[in-house]
Amino acid sequence: MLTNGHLVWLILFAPLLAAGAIMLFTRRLPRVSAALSIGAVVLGFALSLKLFVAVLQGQPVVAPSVVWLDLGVLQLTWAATVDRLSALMLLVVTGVGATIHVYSLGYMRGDAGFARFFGCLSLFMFSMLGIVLAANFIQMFIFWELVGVSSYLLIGFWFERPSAAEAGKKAFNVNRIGDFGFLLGILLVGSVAGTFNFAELAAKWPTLGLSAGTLALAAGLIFCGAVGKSAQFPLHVWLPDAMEGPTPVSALIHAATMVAAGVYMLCRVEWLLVASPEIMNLIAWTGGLTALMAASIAVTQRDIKRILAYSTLSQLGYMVMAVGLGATTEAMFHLTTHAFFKALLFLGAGSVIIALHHEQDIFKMGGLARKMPVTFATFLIGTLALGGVWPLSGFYSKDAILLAEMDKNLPLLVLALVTAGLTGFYMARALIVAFLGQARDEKVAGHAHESPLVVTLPLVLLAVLAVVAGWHDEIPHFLKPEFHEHDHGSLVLLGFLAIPLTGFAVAALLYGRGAKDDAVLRRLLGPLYTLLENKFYVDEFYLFLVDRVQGGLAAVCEGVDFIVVRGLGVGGVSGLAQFAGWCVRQLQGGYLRFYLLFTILGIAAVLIWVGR
Amino acid sequence: MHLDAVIWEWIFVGIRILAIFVITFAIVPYTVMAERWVCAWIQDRIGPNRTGWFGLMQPWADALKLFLKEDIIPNHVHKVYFVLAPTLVFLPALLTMALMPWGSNLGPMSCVLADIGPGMLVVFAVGAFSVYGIVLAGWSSNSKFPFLGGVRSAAQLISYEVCIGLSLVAIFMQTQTLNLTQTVLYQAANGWLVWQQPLAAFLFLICMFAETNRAPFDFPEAEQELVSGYNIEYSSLKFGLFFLGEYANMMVASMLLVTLFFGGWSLPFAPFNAPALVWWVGAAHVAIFVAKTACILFLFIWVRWTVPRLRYDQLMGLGWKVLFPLALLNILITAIVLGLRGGA
Amino acid sequence: MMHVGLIHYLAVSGALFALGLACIVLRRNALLVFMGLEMNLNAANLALVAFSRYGGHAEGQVLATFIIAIAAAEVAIGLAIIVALFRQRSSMVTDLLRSLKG
Amino acid sequence: MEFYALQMEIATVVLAVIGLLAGAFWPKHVSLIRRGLAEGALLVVLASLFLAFPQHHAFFGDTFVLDRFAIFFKQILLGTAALVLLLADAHGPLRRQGGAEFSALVLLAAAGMMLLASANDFIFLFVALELVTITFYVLNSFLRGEARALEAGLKYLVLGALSAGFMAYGLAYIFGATGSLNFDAIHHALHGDKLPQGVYAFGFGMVLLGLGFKMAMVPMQIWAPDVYQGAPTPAAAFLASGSKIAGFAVLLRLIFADLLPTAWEAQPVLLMALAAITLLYGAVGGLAQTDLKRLLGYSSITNAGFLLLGIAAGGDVGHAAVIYYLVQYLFAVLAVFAVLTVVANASDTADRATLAGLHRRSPLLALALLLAMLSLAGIPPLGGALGKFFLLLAVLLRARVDPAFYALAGVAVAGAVIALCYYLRVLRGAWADPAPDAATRIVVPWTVRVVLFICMAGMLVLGVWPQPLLNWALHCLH
Amino acid sequence: MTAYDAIFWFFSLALLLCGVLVLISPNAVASGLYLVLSFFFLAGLYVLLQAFFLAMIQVLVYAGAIMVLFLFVIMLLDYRESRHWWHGNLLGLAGAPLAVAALAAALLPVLKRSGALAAAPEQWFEGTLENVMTPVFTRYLLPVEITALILLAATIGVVVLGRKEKQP
Repeated sequence: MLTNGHLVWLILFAPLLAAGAIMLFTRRLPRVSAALSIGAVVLGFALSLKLFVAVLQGQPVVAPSVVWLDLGVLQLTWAATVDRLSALMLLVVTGVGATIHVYSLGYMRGDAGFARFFGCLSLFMFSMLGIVLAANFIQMFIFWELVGVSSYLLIGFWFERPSAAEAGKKAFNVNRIGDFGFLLGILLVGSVAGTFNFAELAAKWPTLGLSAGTLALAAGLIFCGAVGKSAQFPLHVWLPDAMEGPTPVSALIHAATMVAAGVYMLCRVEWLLVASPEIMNLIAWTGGLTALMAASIAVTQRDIKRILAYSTLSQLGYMVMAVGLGATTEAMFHLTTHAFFKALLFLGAGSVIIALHHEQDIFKMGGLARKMPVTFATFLIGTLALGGVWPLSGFYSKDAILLAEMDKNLPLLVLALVTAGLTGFYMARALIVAFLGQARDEKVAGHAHESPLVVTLPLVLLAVLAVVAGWHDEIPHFLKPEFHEHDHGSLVLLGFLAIPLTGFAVAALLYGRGAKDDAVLRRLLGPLYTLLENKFYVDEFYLFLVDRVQGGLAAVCEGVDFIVVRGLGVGGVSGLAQFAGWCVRQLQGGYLRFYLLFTILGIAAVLIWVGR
Repeated sequence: MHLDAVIWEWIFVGIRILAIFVITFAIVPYTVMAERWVCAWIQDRIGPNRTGWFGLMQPWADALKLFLKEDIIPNHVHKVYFVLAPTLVFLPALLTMALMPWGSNLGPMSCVLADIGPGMLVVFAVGAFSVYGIVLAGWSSNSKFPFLGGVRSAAQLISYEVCIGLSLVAIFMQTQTLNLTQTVLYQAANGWLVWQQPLAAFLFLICMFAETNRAPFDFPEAEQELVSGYNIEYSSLKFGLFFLGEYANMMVASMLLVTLFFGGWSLPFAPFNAPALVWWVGAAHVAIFVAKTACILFLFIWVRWTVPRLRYDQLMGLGWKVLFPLALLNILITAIVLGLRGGA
Repeated sequence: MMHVGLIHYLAVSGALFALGLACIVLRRNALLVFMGLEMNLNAANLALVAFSRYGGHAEGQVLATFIIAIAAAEVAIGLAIIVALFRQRSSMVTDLLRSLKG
Repeated sequence: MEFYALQMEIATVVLAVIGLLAGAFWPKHVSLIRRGLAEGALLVVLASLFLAFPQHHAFFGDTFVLDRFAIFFKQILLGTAALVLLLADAHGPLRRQGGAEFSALVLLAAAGMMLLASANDFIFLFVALELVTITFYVLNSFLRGEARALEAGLKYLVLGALSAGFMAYGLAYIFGATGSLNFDAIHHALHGDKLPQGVYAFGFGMVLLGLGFKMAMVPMQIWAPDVYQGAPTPAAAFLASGSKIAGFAVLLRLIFADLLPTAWEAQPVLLMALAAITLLYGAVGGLAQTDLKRLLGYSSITNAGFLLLGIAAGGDVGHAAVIYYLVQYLFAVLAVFAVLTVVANASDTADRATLAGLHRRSPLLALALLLAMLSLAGIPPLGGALGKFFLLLAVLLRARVDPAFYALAGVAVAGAVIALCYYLRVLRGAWADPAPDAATRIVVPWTVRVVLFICMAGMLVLGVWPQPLLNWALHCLH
Repeated sequence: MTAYDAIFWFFSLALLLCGVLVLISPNAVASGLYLVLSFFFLAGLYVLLQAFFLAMIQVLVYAGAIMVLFLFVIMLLDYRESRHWWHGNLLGLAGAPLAVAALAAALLPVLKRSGALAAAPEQWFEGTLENVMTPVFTRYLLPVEITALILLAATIGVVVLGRKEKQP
């Protein structure tokens, strides 16, 4: 008899089995592969629903566990956490995942790597579900890395394109930086507390009596992981580039699930963060800054997917900010609604992109509303939800966060409000420019027509969710039964509603008359526009740091300068490592006698130490 | 120890050393003489018979002639090594002779100059040095034929050294000693080893031919190919030393063969099968030893004038593909036999 | 002057070892490098024998015996490699062996 | 007769001799002989799993011990040798040169390593170690027609002989300090009050360095890149796997026999410093490498540094981690060398360009390379990640007592990050770079397929289900 | 100073002198011969240490076999260094003293302490054939067998390496 506990494992391993079957047996059979993959995720969704209901009814769900590692001093159990947090997350991941799987059927039709795509997708689902269900840090880290690998595979899916391969690599490398901080944090926590288990740690952590420094270090390192995965400043650079992947991938990984994993993880280890107020503050400000910066960059973007990508960054910043303020429930709430409407937006964009034969510049679109009514309608819903317009879900979740800020941190509130205004503006801009008015480029947008049912059906489903998900604050109540809305009167809420609407209005004003390009905005913002268009030059700054200074100067100055410039001048760890590598290679110059001398001196050094 | 005892000890040692030198210097020329006579006899002609009584003074005349010749050191040679080489050929043979059990004892005096414990090892250690002389001679002469001779000699000596060692291992296993005197005593008590270890004796004999660079293994000199090999550039006294060295080595080889396989100074019946108790038996032992050595020497000479020289690859093939496995086989057989006998 | 004892032998052994090291660093000729290595092994042997003598245990000399045998094998291979190299490069200067580096 | 304790070694040597004789009598069937030997070796390993070994006895006058630890490593090492033989069969230059000697030598080296795992006496240890070393002199320079192989052989020989000289010299001082060369006797002497600790530590330091040569530990690391680059690929593979494993097995054995100088156990400053330097040296040295085999040389140094972490940290977790790491490292590194054996078949050089477009030319090879590199880089769920995790865990556990170990952990993570860069660069070459026009599909011989499948399975299984091996390792320790 | 001491000093100084000559001789053959000579003196030291067996083996193996091999190779290749070893040999001239100094720094403190390790004279070991070889063939039988394997491996190696490359 399968209990709910067994079902947990079934949810997790069904996608893995599907992925394995596809990789090993059905690579040449695209339909069978897709069926396997979709079957697995739909099954997962159904079971998740069952679990959700069980959790809602207060039934304890205990997944069978096995001792995975036993080192004597330390025991690691392979177990699953099924609580309200993970039950909700399961539902989001499998639900959004299922719609996107179906959508991919249409989007990827005819692609040479159709089967491979579904294989990778299933692998990703497996890894993501692993993160959600992880019961200890090690388990989480393993799936954390697996998610990285599978997203690397998906971003670089069209590896024939150099930019795609490059983007995949960038995502991977940037994530590694965050992950190593994460790993260090995990090891630190584990070694200090003697266990990696979340439940045990949560109980034990406050009682260990650690110094403030250790607490801050642990929390900070763990936060590093979230910074990488949830693309917070300064490791945010990979996410926009990751849009090189197929659009369903962007929707699934870079909007709904994977990037949210960082936020989910932070919520999971709330007890750890709360122990260090300094780090909480840092988290809040990191999130706030990311939100504002990304939103302002999005204002000037022309590529529809990039606009959505920066929007995602911005919303992730919101969630992280909420976590930093201790409002994890609100963060999860926003995560859930965001998953729905952002996936919806991405899929809508995908629908447009198919219709326009892979044209992504919004200033070449226009007038699509009439030709693609379903897509337009759903996109509109998504836009309004993202903007936070009542009574759509975004309004409730965003307001929950804003209200929490109002209680705790006014400067951040201002920041968040500005962001909200910008959000309204850029979304309206995209919507108006892409869908309304006349076709700006007849060649591109003239012959567009509505996508098939397999594409639009998911859109409609997600649109429904985007509308209803926030009603009655069901989700936060589910997460935390004692949750109650901060009551600040309807005037405040009206104010919050006014801000995005202002954004909408400004956009309508600027672009409503069928602007051919962005000249108006460019004139209006002046040099700021250039700055934003170039994403604050962060990428260039990194490039500059790594390439120009190092490469250029090193070419000029050999010898002593070499040490100064590479070793000290730039001061980067990378420079130091490169320099050390250069030194080592000078040692390994091939001269046998020098090898001998080196060895002898080394031995003598050791012996002098030993024989002291 | 009393002073006079020490002095007497030293005097005995002095006498023995002198005896060795005298005997070597006396016998070696007559070995040459013997070689010429046997050669003549085999070739059915008359050997040297003019100088002195039956030509017996011939070697001395030859020696005198050699000493009086002009000593030429060519310009292109490496001088130090060129001069060093002949000495290095001659000295090891002389040193080895000091270890030979010429007889049991003459009164209170042992007939062995240096009765060192593991004497056999010393013989080998010292004997290994004769190669240096030849190699150096070949190299320092700095010209083609000597060089080839030197290289051949080195290869040959190294190759056959292995077989000698292996063939003797069986002997050691049986006699349980490395001491030459003890080996002879063992044979005196248990019969000659040549009957018990015929294969070892055979191998040892062949290897000795190679080690002494004698025909059919005289490649380092190989008159027809290398003119005269490593000693081409030598003349006068230095050539004489090579000459002397070759025959001295031959003598040492013969003595070793006698000592190890043919019962040394013993004869298989009383009173010659035990160390001498009276002086005349001691003297007889010496005589027996010398006689046996002479027989083996005759064998050496006889072979030289009857068996043709091998080809060089045949020499190496013989050494590594025939003698080497045979030696190993011999050890195996000996081990099995000794093991069956219940651990000798 | 004190009587010769263990420490003297050890000092000689150390000096021989140092000479071996000096030889392998000083000389470019591969053969000389090998000779230096032989000196090292012999220095070790001397120390072993001296410790064995003065400590009263046989193991030192046993190990020395093995080391001598092993040294022979080592030299044989080393010389074979040198000969093979010489066939290709007509040189046994170790400083010229620099195709592997960096 | 005590020889029944030696059954695996005897079987190995017999196989070697059979190979040698068969190669002499049937020179036309060298390939068959090689595969036969490999299968024979695998059979011996399989048989040994079911054989009852007389355990925990000291044999041959206490010079030889046979315990779980020894048997385990014997099986691992012989298995490695078998896989290396399979690789050798697919290696172009070796095939062209012909002769069955390579196989015989590999088996002889394996016999030496297996003996090392049982050493309980320094004389025995030295002689067995030299068997391995001397065999490797030949293996590394085996391709006598290639100047690079000869150069590698010569460098390995000279540095190896130097380390042997130091080791012998160190043994003299151990002998002088304790009056014995037997582990048990030294152990007793160490805990007596008369022992001159300084002299003993001096000797032991030299022995450690001598073993360090096998492991590629600083300051004995300098040969590794050159030799890995120049040696025939299967020889380098054996060097990277077998030789290193044997070196660490011996070091563990010395630790289990409680022979570390007493001062080192309380304050393993030396071991910590060596571990840190070794780790960083390999990591930074590999950064700018373009030749893959050379890169693996540096990788080998880095991994030696990681393994030394476990040695320095000590404790059950540390030692078990070392054992685990060795086994998983074996799979990863053999997989890489297997790939290189096939890819660089023609030239025996492995510039990064030779890998370009590998995923098009042979998906199997590319996949194996991917898994191996990810494992070496320490990315879950492969064995390498867990190995690094265990080692770091051991270090951190020790750090609770001795805070200096926190710094060591930091260095280890830094080293891992740096090394990661070059592992991933290799992958980019294989997966992202376009294949050269002239490139054709690579045919992977079945021997290499076998090796690859074993290695991939090993990496995955160890990464997902490490407990059996860990249990076994912990079991070995007690 | 007893005669024993005098002989010791003679042998050891001669040994070291020969060692120095090995490394400074311009000619490889000369180096080799000095090495042979130094091995003789080393054997002399063994005799002083009552290690008769080892002294014999030393001469037999080192002087009789190993060094002959060296000379043989030197001659076979007829190789002469193109210039004197000290020309342009900065690495060697700087490195060798450095190496020696480093070793001395490591060794001297230990040397001082190890002089006291000598046992009472009545316990000193006499290295006769029986005393040395009995443990070799009883307790250390296995290493003997391994040494045989070493020699086998070396033989294979030399045969392989020495074989001429087949002309394709």
